[in-house]
Amino acid sequence: MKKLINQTDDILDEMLEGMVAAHPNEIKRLAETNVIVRSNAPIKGKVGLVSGGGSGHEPAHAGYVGHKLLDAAVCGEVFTSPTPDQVYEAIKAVDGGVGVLLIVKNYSGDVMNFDMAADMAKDEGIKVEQVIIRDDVAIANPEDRRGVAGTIFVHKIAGAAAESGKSLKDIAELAQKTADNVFSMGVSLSPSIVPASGKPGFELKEDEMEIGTGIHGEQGIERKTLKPADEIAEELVQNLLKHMDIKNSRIALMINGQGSTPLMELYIMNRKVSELLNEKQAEIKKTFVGEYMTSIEMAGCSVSILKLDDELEYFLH
Amino acid sequence: MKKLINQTDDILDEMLEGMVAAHPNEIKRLAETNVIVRSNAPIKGKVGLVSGGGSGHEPAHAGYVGHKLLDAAVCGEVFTSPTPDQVYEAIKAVDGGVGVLLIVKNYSGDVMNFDMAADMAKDEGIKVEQVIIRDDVAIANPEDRRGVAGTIFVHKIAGAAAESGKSLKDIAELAQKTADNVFSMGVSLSPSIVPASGKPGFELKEDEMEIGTGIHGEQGIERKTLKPADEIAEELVQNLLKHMDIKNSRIALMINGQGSTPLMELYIMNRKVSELLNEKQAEIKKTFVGEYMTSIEMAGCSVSILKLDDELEYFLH
Amino acid sequence: MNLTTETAKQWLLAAGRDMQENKGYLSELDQAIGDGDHGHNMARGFAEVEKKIASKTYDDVGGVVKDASMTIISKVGGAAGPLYGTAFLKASGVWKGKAEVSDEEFAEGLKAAIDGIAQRGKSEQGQKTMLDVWIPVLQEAEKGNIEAEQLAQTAKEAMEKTEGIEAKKGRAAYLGERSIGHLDPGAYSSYLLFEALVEAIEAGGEANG
Amino acid sequence: MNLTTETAKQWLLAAGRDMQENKGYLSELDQAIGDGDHGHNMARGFAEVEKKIASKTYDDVGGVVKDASMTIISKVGGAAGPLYGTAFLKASGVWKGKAEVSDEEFAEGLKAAIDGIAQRGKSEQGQKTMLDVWIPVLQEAEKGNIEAEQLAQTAKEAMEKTEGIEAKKGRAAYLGERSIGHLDPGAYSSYLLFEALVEAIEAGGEANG
Ligand SMILES: Nc1ncnc2c1ncn2[C@@H]1O[C@H](COP(=O)(O)OP(=O)(O)O)[C@@H](O)[C@H]1O
Ligand SMILES: Nc1ncnc2c1ncn2[C@@H]1O[C@H](COP(=O)(O)OP(=O)(O)O)[C@@H](O)[C@H]1O
Ligand SMILES: [Mg+2]
Ligand SMILES: [Mg+2]
Ligand SMILES: [Mg+2]
Ligand SMILES: [Mg+2]
Repeated sequence: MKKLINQTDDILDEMLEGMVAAHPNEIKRLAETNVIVRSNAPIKGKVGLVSGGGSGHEPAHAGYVGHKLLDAAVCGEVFTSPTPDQVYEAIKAVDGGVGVLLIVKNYSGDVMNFDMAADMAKDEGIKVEQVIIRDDVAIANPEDRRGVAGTIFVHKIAGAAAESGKSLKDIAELAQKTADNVFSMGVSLSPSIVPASGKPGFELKEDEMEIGTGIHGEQGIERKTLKPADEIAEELVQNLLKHMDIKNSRIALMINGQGSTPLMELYIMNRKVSELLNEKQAEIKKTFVGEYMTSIEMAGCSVSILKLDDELEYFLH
Repeated sequence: MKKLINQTDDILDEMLEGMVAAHPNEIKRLAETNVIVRSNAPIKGKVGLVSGGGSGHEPAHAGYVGHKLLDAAVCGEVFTSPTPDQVYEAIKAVDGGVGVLLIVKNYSGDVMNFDMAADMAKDEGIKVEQVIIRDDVAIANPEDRRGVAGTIFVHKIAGAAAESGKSLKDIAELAQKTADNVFSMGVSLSPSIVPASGKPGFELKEDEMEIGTGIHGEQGIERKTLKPADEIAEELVQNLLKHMDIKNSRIALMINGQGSTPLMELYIMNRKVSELLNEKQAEIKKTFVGEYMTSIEMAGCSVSILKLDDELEYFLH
Repeated sequence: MNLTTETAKQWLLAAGRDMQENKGYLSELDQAIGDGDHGHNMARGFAEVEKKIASKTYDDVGGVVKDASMTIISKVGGAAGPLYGTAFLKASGVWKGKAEVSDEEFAEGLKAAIDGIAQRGKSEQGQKTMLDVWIPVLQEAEKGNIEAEQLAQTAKEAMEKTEGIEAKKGRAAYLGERSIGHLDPGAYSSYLLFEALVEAIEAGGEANG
Repeated sequence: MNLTTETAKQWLLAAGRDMQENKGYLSELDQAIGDGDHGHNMARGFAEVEKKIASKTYDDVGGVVKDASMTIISKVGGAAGPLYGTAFLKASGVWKGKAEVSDEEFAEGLKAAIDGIAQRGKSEQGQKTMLDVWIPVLQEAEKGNIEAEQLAQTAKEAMEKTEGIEAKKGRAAYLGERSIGHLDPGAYSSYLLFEALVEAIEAGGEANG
């Protein structure tokens, strides 16, 4: 394991310090927590948006705290859901009096911890809604699908809607609509290494790739011989289109790097993915190519497609 | 070599296609060249900014083509300077009648090829100025210093100044002032692999790092045992401060990822670097943490410090 | 079985030490079918439990276990945090106000814990989770005349059986059939918990006898 | 030495084939002290030279060499592109209008080429660059009565000597003393160029003789 770190136990703390040092005007850290909030939180009369999860997905989620995005991100240890008390502190810190929406990726840990926090906040009279993101089509059963890069579309759309002054109910519905219309799938060329364990999550040979990987260094659903980018693009798109009909639809597209994949390769993937989607007569209104939801230093990418309607397109930025 | 590519010979072409497919409203590719220009180029009455170099440094340079940034980027093969005819096409495409500034990193190849292109353009009556970036203090002789991540500060400052309507002479001077006041140094934990050769530029043991690496997979100036992030930060800062006096000065800071280093690690580096600079009573006005100038999939980072005055601070964004 | 307030405290402290000692192994188990953090999560949480309860005096079993549960909830994180936390919280409700817990009350507490896990985790037996240890242990306890050794033995066998099960809950479920052939990390930490009970009861017996 | 327009063409074609065959080796040399692309750059450029000149008829040596130079400038890139390109461009100026080039004119052309490289690259002999091959070759040529074999032999020895030199120009200079012990890639490709001359002259001799 080769990393630019000090003690593994200090990674989370030092990362958050480094973030706040970089952006002192935009964000602050709640004292004695691993919660990053907007420096002007709470914003009176604005619905607060809270997301979070384990760390190791940077820029997710603390990097999305800001204008037209989140009000707070709760940062767990690397690949470990944060605890309910931390989520609860985040909720309290961003409630501007009109309620808080929790944006939660669908993992047992995240769901349970955010749920307990929501109960604690409701007990204190704070209005709380939750949206659970399940965009990863690599998992067959829709209820079990993981939340992956598609989550960022929810941050963006719900974030812009909240900034525009919409009500908690409206934003929760809009976030749910976004979540219902986004599908993702990933492929990895190399694993990630959780610093505390120091070992890769799985091993791949020089000519192997793992299809359907999540964002926690878990193995994917199938191991295959590494193929050219165009064939990988086809396989991912084919899988995604089993779950959505995009013909004559407007869509937004995200080619997300998993942590150590050069932008060069992501653009090569985008070339083929967008070509395939154009062939299906989809109209790509917006494309995001870069690292939005990573798995530490995993190599590979995920493709996310969001089907747009007027409202989603209006709020997507 | 594990990469999301098709044929190695097609990498540059397909990457550029993928870029244009992602941002069709912002950029276009000049027909039969590897030049990316703003879709509204040339902008009449505005000084055109052209940069470029070998590919493999993404987002540099094509990712900086846009508002308040470059007008064109000339993209060579991976780690290979582009040829004069391509640079010449870029100059012609972005000349809005008031001249063009070339922002060139100090490599024999880049300098010679851009120089030849400048001569060709001048022969056609186009006003051309050049600024050569030499920010890498790993190289002892100032004349030989390589242009690395500090180049991005020049893109930003010259870009904003050009957008504000300044003259070619003024922008060239401002760009030169930026170049004169920015210093960088890098450290690498793993090498990059030029696709055409398929082999890493150097080999490092599991406990080794390379200090003073450039951005082309070249070896650095010294190989050492991997140290904790804080010690590496100290070494880099110490080296940088040999070349600049920042006491009671305003500065801008860039912690640049070399291609496969997680943002998590860059923030951990920023924590210590900014702490050290604060101790020196420098006032950090702006911090950039992320991948700005990469070396394909090299792991590691560089630190760049730009000493600001009113004008530089005003145009930096 | 003689579960006094002091024994309960020793139980949690012994469990904490076992989590610490098996931190690497638990994370390795989790690496194979999950995300590799289970040992670190449990060790981190139980280190805090120790800090919390070691030098505090309690009047009842429920009090110790409640403090442990709150600490676990706020320090473990992941899936295991809310699950173990809820389990202890529910059990502490049953054991509240009792300086000593009878075999029957012990089983009642286990039952409440299991209901808590199942509800919080929307899970049931046979899904390759910690429940696959807790439920057989409860069944053993419900027979009465509890012997800690026997509970630990039951836990061990149940834990070993998780190797053959296909995961239906938690991260391991993503692997589907590929999860077969690996022990469930949460089942293993649960086994460690019941194993620690033996030591605590023995030490308690000696102290009393 | 009998350098006709046709021989000049054969020279460039043979050089191209040699660059192609040594592509991997040249890039390996560059990998060690540069950025590993020299072979790819030269092979790419000379493949285009072949496309350009192979089926075209020329009246003078200068014409062939000028076409090659323009192609090299626009297809090679890196440092080698402008340097080789400028070298050929300057030589083509001397050889312009000549269907056959005398030994003296050949040396003049080399001299012009070297001045071009030195000016464009701000470099001189002894800096571990292609000049360390070109200059000894020129000195040999200036003796008169040129034999291609002798030029190639001189180029080979000069190329081999670059191993012991510390680089002062180009990427290898970044390595300082660490560049010692490696051949300079540009010196090696220059050696290949002069080696190719032997073949072209021999073939020309046969064709004529
Ligand atoms: N829904 C659930 N019900 C019961 N137990 C579960 C459930 N989800 C996970 N577990 C248990 O939690 C263990 C994993 O815990 P841990 O690794 O700490 O959390 P995470 O999976 O969030 O990383 C599993 O081995 C399993 O025993
Ligand atoms: N300033 C210079 N003067 C003469 N030759 C040079 C100079 N810089 C580089 N070279 C030659 O160019 C060769 C490298 O070419 P190449 O690898 O194609 O370009 P780059 O260094 O841009 O990757 C070196 O081996 C050296 O012989
Ligand atoms: Mg976890
Ligand atoms: Mg090169
Ligand atoms: Mg786990
Ligand atoms: Mg080279």
